[in-house]
Amino acid sequence: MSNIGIVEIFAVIVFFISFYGLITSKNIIKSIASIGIMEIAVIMFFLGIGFFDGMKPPIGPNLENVADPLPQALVITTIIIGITVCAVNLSMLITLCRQLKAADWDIVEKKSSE
Amino acid sequence: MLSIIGNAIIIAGVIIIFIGIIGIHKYKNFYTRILLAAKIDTVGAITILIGIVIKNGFSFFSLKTLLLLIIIVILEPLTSHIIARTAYLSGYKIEEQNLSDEKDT
Amino acid sequence: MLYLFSLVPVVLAILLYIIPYIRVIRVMALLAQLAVTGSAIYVFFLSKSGDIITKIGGYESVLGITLKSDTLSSVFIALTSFLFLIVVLYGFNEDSGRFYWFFMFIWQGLLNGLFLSRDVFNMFVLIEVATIIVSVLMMYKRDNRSMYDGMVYLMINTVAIQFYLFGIGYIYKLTGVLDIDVAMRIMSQMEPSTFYLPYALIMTAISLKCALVPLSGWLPKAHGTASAPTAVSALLSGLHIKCAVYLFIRFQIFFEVIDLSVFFMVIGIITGFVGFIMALAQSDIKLILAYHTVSQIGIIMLALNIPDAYSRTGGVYHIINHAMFKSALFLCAGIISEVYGTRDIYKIKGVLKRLPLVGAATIMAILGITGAPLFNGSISKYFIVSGAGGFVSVMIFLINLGTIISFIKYSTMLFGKSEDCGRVKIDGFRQVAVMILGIICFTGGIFGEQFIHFLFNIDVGVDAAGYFEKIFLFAASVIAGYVIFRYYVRNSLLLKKISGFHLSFRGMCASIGFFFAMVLIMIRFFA
Amino acid sequence: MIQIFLIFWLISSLLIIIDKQLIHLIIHLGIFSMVSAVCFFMLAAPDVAMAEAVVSVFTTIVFIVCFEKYYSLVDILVVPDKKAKFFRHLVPIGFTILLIALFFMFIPDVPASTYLKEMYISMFQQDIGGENAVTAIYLGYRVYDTLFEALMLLVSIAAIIHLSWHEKKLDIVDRTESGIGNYNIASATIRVIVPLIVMFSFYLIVNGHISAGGGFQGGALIAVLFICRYIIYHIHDMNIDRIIILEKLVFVLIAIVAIYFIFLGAGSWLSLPQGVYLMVMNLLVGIKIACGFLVMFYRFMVYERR
Repeated sequence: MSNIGIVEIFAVIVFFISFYGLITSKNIIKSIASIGIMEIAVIMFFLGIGFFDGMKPPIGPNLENVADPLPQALVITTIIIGITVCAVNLSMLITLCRQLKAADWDIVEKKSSE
Repeated sequence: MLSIIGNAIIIAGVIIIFIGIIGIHKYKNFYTRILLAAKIDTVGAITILIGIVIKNGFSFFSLKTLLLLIIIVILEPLTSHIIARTAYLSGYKIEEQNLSDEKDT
Repeated sequence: MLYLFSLVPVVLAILLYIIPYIRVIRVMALLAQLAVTGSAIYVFFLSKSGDIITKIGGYESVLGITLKSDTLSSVFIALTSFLFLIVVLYGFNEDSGRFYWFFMFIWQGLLNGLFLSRDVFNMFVLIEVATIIVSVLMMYKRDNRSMYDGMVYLMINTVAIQFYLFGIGYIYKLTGVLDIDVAMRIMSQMEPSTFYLPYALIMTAISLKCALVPLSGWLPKAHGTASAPTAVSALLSGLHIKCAVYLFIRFQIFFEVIDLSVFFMVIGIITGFVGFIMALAQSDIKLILAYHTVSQIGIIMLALNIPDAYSRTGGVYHIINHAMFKSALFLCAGIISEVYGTRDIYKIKGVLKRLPLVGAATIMAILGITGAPLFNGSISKYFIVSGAGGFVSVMIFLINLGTIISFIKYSTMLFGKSEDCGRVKIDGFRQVAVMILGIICFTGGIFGEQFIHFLFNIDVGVDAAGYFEKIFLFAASVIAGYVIFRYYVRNSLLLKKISGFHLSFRGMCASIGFFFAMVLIMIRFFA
Repeated sequence: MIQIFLIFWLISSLLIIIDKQLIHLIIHLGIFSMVSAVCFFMLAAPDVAMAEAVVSVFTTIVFIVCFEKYYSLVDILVVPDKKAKFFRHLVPIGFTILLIALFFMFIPDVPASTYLKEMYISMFQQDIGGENAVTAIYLGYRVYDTLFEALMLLVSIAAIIHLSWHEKKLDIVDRTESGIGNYNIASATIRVIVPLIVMFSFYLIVNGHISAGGGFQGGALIAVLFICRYIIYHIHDMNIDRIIILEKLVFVLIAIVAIYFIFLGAGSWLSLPQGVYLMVMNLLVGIKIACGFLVMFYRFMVYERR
C-alpha cells in the first residue's frame, strides 16, 4: 500500500459519499449538488496523481521538483464542464418547477406522466 | 528577530480567532453572533496578514499581501454590515430576541 | 486535416445562428451536408489503403492530440454524414426555429470528432458536450414529460461520465500517457491485474451509455419521449447510441489483456430479451421502437463479444443496418403520428392507403429489422450466427422471434380501414428521405456480401443452402409469431402489468453501483 | 498539512449529503468549494485553485436563484422526516461501504508514471513559450480540447436561453425596495473596490503565460465585476443579444487563431516573439468566458427570477 497516496484515498471516499447522496436524496437540487461533489472528488484524484509533499507549482523559470502539469490542464477543462452542466441542470429544474410545481423526484415523476 | 515577532503576531491572530469562535457558540443572539463573526473576519485576518508581512520582510510577496490586506479592510466590514442590515430589514427584531436570550446564557 | 471534420460543422452551426434568413439557412445546410458527406466518402476511400494520421500541432504523438482515421472510424464517419444528410432532407421544409440547426450541426461535429479522436480525455470532453446537446434537443418543445426525460438523461449520463473520468485518471497514473495506441504499447508490458480497476470504471460508464440491462432505464425515456422532434429521435436511436458501441469496441481492443466476453455475452442476451418483452407490453409507437433499440443493442453486444471474426464483422454490419432501419422507422412513425394525431398503435389504421410511400418504407424497414430474407438484417444476423455456438444461435433465434411478434403487432396499423379515407398530401422532401432509407434496407440485403467486402475488406461468402434454410426458418417463425400474437399477446394480463415498469433516478444510480461491483467481482473470478 | 485540509474536505462533503435542511445546502456548498480550493492550492495547483474559487461564485448565485424559485413555486415542500428510521438508511450505507471496500481492494499498488511529465517540463519552453507549464499545455499542446471546452460553454448558454425563453425584450427592472438598491455605503465601497478588481483581472489575463492565472480566471473575474454592478444598481442596460453574438464570433476567432498557429504548425511563419500567441489566446479566451458567464448570470438573475 506504499504507493497509494492519501489524496487518492480521500478522493475515493468522497466520490462514494456523493454516490450515497445520489442513491438516497429525494430532492432534485440535492442530486445536482451531489453530482458537483462527485466531479470535485475526481478532480482531487487527478491532482493527487504523482504528488509528493514539498512539490512546487509547475510555474517559473526554475523547474525542479514540480507537480505534474498535465492533470492540472485537464482539470481546468473539467471544472468548466462541471459548472456548465450544473447551470443547465438547474435551469431545467427551474422550468420544471414552473410547470409542475414540484422538485421532488417521486412527485415530479408522477406529475410528468399525467 | 523579525521572524520571532512575526510568529508572535500570527499566534495572537490565531488566539483572537479562537476566542471569536467560542463566542459564536456561546451567544445565541443573531446580532451578537454577527458582531463576533465580523471580529474574526477583520481583526483576526488582519493580524495574521500583518504577521506574515513582518515575517517575510520587504519583498514583492509582502506587497501583494498588503494589497490583500487593503481589500479585506474594505470588504469585510461591508459584508457583515450588509448581512446585519438585511436581517433587520427582513424583520429580525433586536429587542424581542434580546431579553429571552440574555436569560438563557 | 482530419480536424476539419469536427470544426467545419461547428463553425457552420454558428454561422447559421447568426444569419437571420431561413431560406439561406436551408440551402446552406443542404450544400454543406453534401460537401461533408462527399469528403467523408473521400476519406473513407483514402483510409482503405492505410490509416490517415493527423498530429495536431505537429508535436510528438504523446504530447499533443492525435487524430486517426482507420477503417472502423471512417465507416462510422461516413454513416454519420449520410444520416445527417437524410435528416437535413427530412426537415428541409420544416420551420423549426433558430436553435434547431445550431444544435444539430454542433452535434454532428462532436460525433465526427469522437470517431476520429485517439485521446481518452478528448473523448470525455466530446461525449459530455454531446450529452448536453442531446438533452436540450430532446426537450426542444419544453413540455413536462420531455423536460423530465431530458433531465434524467443528462443527470444519469453525467454520473456515468464521472466513472469514465476516474478510469482515465487511473490510465494516466499507470501508463503516463493519454493516447490510446501508445498506452496500449505500455500496457502490454505491465501486469494485467493492475488494470482491473480502470477497466471496471470505464466499462461501467460505457455500458450505461450502451444501455445494457441493469442500466437501460434511461433509454426508453430518452428515445421515446413523445414531443422530441422526430429527426432527433431517429438520430438518437440510429446514431447516438452507436457512438457508445463504438467506444465499447475501442476499449475492448484497448484492454485486450482482460477478457470478460462471456459476461458481456450473457448481459447482451438478457438485454435482448428484456428489450422485446418490454416492447410487447407498450402501445405507444415511439416507445415500442425505443424498446426495440434496447433489444437490438443486446444482439450487437452479443455479436461483438463472440470470439470469431465473422461474428464480429456481422456485429459491426448490424450496427450500420440498425442505423438504417431504425431511423427509417422513427422518421415514418413521426410522419404517421403527425397525420393521425395519436401515437396509440391500436387507434391507427390503414396507413398503406392514406400514406402509400411512407407505408412502403415502413414495411421495408420492418422486414429489415425482423431479419427477413433478402433484407439487410438477415445478412448481418446470418454472419453473427455463423460464428456462434449452438446455445447462442438459439438465443438469437428466440430474440428474433420476439422481434417478429412485436412487429406483427406494429404492422397492424398499416392495414385495416381508417375512418377518414383518402390520401394525405405530405411534403415531398420527407417522402424522399424516408424512401432512400427504405431502399437502402433492401439493397443492403441483396448486395450484402459486396457491401461487407467494400466496407471492411473482408471476403465472406454466403452459403446458398444455409441461407435457403434461413428462409424456411423465417417463414415458420412468422407463422408462429402470428399465432402467439393472436392468442397470447393481445390479451395478456402479465404484459399489461409490466408495461408501466420503470426505474426511478435513484434506482438507476444504484444500478450503476451494482453493475460496477458486478464487473469487479466477475474480473476477480473469470479474467 | 494537506491531511488536515483533506479531513475538513471530507467533513464538508458529508455535511452536504447528511443535512436534512435543504436551505443549508448553499452554505455547505460554499464551504466545500472553499476547502477544495485550498486543497488544490496545497497540491501545487494554483491555476486550478483560482478557477475553482471563481467558479464557486457562479455556482452559489445559480443555487440561490434556484432556491428562491423553489421556495416560491413548489407547493409540496419536502418535509424533513424527523422520525426516519435508522434501519431504512442501513441498506444504502452498507452498499456504499461495500463499494468503497471493493474499490480499495482493486487499487493498483504501482507508482505513478512520470513519462509525460518530464517530457512536458523539458520541452514546453521551446515548443510553446512562456513560463507556465499549465497554460502551455492548456493553450498549446491540447488546444483542441480547449476549443471544445469553449464550445461547451457556448452550447450550454444557448441551452439555458432556449430553456428559459419567456420574453424576448425585458424592460429595465428597478427593485430598490428588495435589494441593496441605491444604498450609499455599499455603492461607495464597491466604487472603491472596482478598480482593484479590474486591475487584478487584467493582470491575470496578460500574465497568464508567466504566472498563475490565465484567460479563464481573468475572464470570470471580469464577469464578477459586472455582477457587482448589477447587484448595486439593479440596472441591466446591456444588450444581451449582442453579447451572445459577440461570444460566438470570439469563439470563431479562437478557432481561427488556434488553427493558424497550432494546427497548421505555422508558428514559424510569422516570427513572433515568444509568448505573444499565448497572450493573444488568453485575451480571446478571457473575452469569451466573460461574455459567457455574464449571459449566464443575467439569464438566472434577471430572466429566471421573475
